[in-house]
Amino acid sequence: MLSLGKSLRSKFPILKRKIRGKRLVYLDNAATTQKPIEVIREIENYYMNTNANVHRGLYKLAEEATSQYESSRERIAKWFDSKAENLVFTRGTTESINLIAKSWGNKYISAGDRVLAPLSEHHSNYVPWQMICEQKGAEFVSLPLLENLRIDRVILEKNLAMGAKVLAFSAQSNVLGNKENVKEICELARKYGVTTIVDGAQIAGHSRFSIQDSGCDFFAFSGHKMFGPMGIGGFVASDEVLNSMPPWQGGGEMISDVKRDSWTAAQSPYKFEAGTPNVVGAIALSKAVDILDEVIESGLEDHVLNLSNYAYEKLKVFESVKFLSKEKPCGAISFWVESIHPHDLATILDQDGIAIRAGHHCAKPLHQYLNVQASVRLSLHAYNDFDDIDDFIDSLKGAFSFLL
Amino acid sequence: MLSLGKSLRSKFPILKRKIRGKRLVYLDNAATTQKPIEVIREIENYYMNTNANVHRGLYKLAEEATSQYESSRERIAKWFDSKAENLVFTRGTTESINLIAKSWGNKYISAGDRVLAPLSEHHSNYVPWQMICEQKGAEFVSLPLLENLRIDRVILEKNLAMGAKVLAFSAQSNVLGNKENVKEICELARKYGVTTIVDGAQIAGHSRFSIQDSGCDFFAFSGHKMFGPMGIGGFVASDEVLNSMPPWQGGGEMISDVKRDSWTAAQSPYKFEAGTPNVVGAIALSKAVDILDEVIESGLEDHVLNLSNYAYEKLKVFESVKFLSKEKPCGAISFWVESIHPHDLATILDQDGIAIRAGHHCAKPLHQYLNVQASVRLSLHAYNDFDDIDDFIDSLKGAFSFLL
Amino acid sequence: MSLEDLYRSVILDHYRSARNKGKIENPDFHAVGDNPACGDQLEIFVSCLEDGTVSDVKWNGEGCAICCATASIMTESVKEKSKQEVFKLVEKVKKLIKGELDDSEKDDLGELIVLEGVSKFPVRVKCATLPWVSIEIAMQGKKEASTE
Amino acid sequence: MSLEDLYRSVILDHYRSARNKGKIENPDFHAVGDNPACGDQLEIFVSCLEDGTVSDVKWNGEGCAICCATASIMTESVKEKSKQEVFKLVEKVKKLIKGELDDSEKDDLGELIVLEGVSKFPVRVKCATLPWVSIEIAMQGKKEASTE
Ligand SMILES: Cc1ncc(COP(=O)(O)O)c(C=O)c1O
Ligand SMILES: Cc1ncc(COP(=O)(O)O)c(C=O)c1O
Repeated sequence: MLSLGKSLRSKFPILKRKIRGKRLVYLDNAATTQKPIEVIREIENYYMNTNANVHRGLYKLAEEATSQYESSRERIAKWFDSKAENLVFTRGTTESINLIAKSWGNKYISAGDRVLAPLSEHHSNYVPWQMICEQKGAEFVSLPLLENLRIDRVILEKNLAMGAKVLAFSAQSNVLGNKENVKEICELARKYGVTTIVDGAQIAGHSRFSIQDSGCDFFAFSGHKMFGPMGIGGFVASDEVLNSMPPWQGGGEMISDVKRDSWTAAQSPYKFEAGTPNVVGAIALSKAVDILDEVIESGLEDHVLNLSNYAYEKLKVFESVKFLSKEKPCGAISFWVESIHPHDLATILDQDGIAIRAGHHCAKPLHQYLNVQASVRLSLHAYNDFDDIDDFIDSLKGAFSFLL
Repeated sequence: MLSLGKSLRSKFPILKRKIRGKRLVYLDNAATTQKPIEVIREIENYYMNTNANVHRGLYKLAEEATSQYESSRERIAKWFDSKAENLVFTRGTTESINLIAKSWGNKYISAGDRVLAPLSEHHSNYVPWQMICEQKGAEFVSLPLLENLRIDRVILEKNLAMGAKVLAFSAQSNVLGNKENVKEICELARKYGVTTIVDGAQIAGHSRFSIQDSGCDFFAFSGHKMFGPMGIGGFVASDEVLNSMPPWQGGGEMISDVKRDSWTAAQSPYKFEAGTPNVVGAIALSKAVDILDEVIESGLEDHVLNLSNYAYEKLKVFESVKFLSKEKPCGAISFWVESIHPHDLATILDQDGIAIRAGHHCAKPLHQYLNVQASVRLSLHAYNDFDDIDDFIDSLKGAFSFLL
Repeated sequence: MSLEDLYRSVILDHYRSARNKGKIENPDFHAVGDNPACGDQLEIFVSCLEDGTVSDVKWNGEGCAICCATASIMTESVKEKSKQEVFKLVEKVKKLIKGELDDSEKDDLGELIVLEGVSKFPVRVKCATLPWVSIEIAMQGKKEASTE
Repeated sequence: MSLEDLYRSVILDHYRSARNKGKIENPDFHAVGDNPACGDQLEIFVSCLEDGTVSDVKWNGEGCAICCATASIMTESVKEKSKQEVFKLVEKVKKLIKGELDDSEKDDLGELIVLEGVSKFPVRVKCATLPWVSIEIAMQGKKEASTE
């Protein structure tokens, strides 16, 4: 068991950093998480001792690199309650969803088909579907939300019943912080034979997620939001689904044979991994998953909930603060302030070393729907503590007295 | 000025490693290069001090990450004699060529069009073109080679004159080591209005390459073959070409606006960089380019030539050794041995700590053309020295006496 | 220049009581400027005399303090200038905001000199540049500007 | 087991003088096995008696010493076995090569035990597995095998 909050900070070297003389208060965890020293050391260690290209090398380094790469695949797949063969490595959630839309989607989506996604989705789970629909002459249906900004099950079921090929939605919103009941939604979709793509970018960094239990067809994630390095992530799907999909990118590694005039694909997951993969990325992500798992075991969800409630209570006091979420937000708290632009707020808070995000958080349709041009978001993780919220609130007060 | 060979090894920590008690002799540089300590420290430093998501953050860390990311783009672009706006970051050469084939190719290649590539190309500059041709009903023409295994200019010109959309070729072969005269070939292609894609995976790690001087339309490269980290690379093209290309992947970063029912793309190069990029990869690659440039300045090309000649002379002595190259090979030396399978050779050499590659080196059509199932390849870089060749030859002798 | 200085001095004043905010019916030039990174959007309206001198200019839109204040300051500074003078000024101020202007060129800037403070905040440079890019684009006869 | 031991012992012997190399005209079973990672390719031909017992088996192809020697050893070990016995043996030897076989199960392996040495060379496991996968696939009536 680890103790979370303040005492975890020593594991994350960047949190020692001073910003203009003040301590760094990092509250932008939905954008990317900071990295534990073990993950940094794993990367260093790989380049100092093991570095080689994988799969085709017969010497010691290549053998070690390959076996570490493949056992990382196994470790990460297992963490999602899946198998190594079902995990395809990509750069991250965005590339995963593009791969799915362009390989699976290109094969199975036809003119007149309907693709569903709630309007609250991150651009990465929205634009790829708009693109494939344009290309195929299919209809992209952006689902409206309930008052509480959750998926409207009645409208969803109506749309599923009308016939649809795909339902793409995120397990946890990067703006509102709320989780959807993935299992129930996938069950509903399955009832109507609709394929489900779960954007797991946020949930993968905060909760254990069982792909089997969820019943989804595809699950996509990003390593950099899970204590892992940049440039690695992936998606998981069943043997049946993967085998039914054509390769996407062509090149080394993904082939079984190339002749002058033809080529044949390798088996899954390799047929989707063209070119030299980010081997060290996968290995370091596997280490990150070990630590993340321990952090979750040590009570990450409760910790984030407590901090969220604390921050919410403190923020609520300001009359000018308007929350985007209609529920008590958890994990990610987005708000705007009457007559202060979020960018000005972010710049002023930064003077005190406080890192929050201002903008549309890659969810413009949601912001338009809520008639908010941009918002401020703080998002929490294991190393945050009440002192971070206190410092944030103090700085906010300063900004208000200055700008209002 | 650096001194190359043995004395450079202290910069590359992995070269201190012992393999089964023997010193590591790394001769697989065409697959991936080892990393100088400065590059490893750059990665560590990023995660310990700067880590943030880029572009949309207004706080200090994000500002630093963004500015380092963008100045790395500028540094790397400049090294190729181009501009920051013309450099698109990808995972590497393979992803770059796929992006080009699927964005530019999808727009400009039509049924009946012809796409040319020498049969000696790496699968990554071969299969993506086979794929787009299949998809479009275009003709993929794999060009035969001269006796000396170079591009046959007469056949090339005949094919260009017959009409073609694309000529894809590599500036330097990963099997034969020989360089093509990119400038002359691009000039010829331009004469017939044919778009040129240069696979720069090998040349980028060994020589200064001026994109402007070469006159090519696209140039693709991989960071991990240039002392840089895994998971980063890119391609360069002119404003005109980039602006004419539709985006490929959709998601965060690549949009200028997203509405419920539509989206619009950002400007180049961002419109091709969907999702969180490998920021640290770009930053560390920029550092790698600094070092690579110094190494080239210090005589890398001559150094590799000298070592290649030395190795060639020593190998020539064995009657059973047959070279793939019909010229004196430089940089990469591929051969096969009568009645010994390359895999057995690689396994035996590995016992002495010698890392060479055995297989088809992702160039099956070339191997088929030469009627060789698989070959052994040693490929050289700055930290190699005559002692590496001597140890390799000694080990080879041992293997021969054992296996023959 | 500290942040307080930057916001306090002229910017907060222009932000709170913006000059020339509004629209012009039948303007000679009109453009919409976009800063996609943050969602700032700005409309610029310009009327000219027969000889091309700017007679009136208005701006409209929502944005951060820096963007709005700069728009307000900008509109004050271009009135009664010829098209060429506006283009020259825009080039100069863009450099100023990026911190690229030589001291020798700063003499005739008057109040505009406060915009130099923005160069210390690289991520906000686009916010201060947007009004200038927008009027430039407008007076070139184009319709859409972007600072991305 | 050192490399010398691995190659020397049985493997080098079988590699140099391969048993059962060649083809069978009109075989009852036939398959081509592929190890795309290294280009090894192997043809397997099987003839059976009326009761299904393997009466003759031949292999053909090019490959590394480990692959060819294993093919040679394999063909010797399956003769006069029933289909079910072959399948059982294949499962067992695949485990052996991967180093996953319990000591208690190793008793009746005879000469095949030398293949255990391959487990010390993980990158070569596929080479030794290919002949076994290929005969399995052949006798299941399929045509193509792969160890990738
Ligand atoms: C000539 C050539 N082209 C393309 C590639 C593919 O590069 P990557 O695997 O980094 O995408 C390589 C290296 O493997 C190469 O040597
Ligand atoms: C919900 C959600 N989906 C998708 C993404 C995209 O992830 P990435 O940028 O790592 O591809 C993010 C993060 O930016 C996210 O929060």
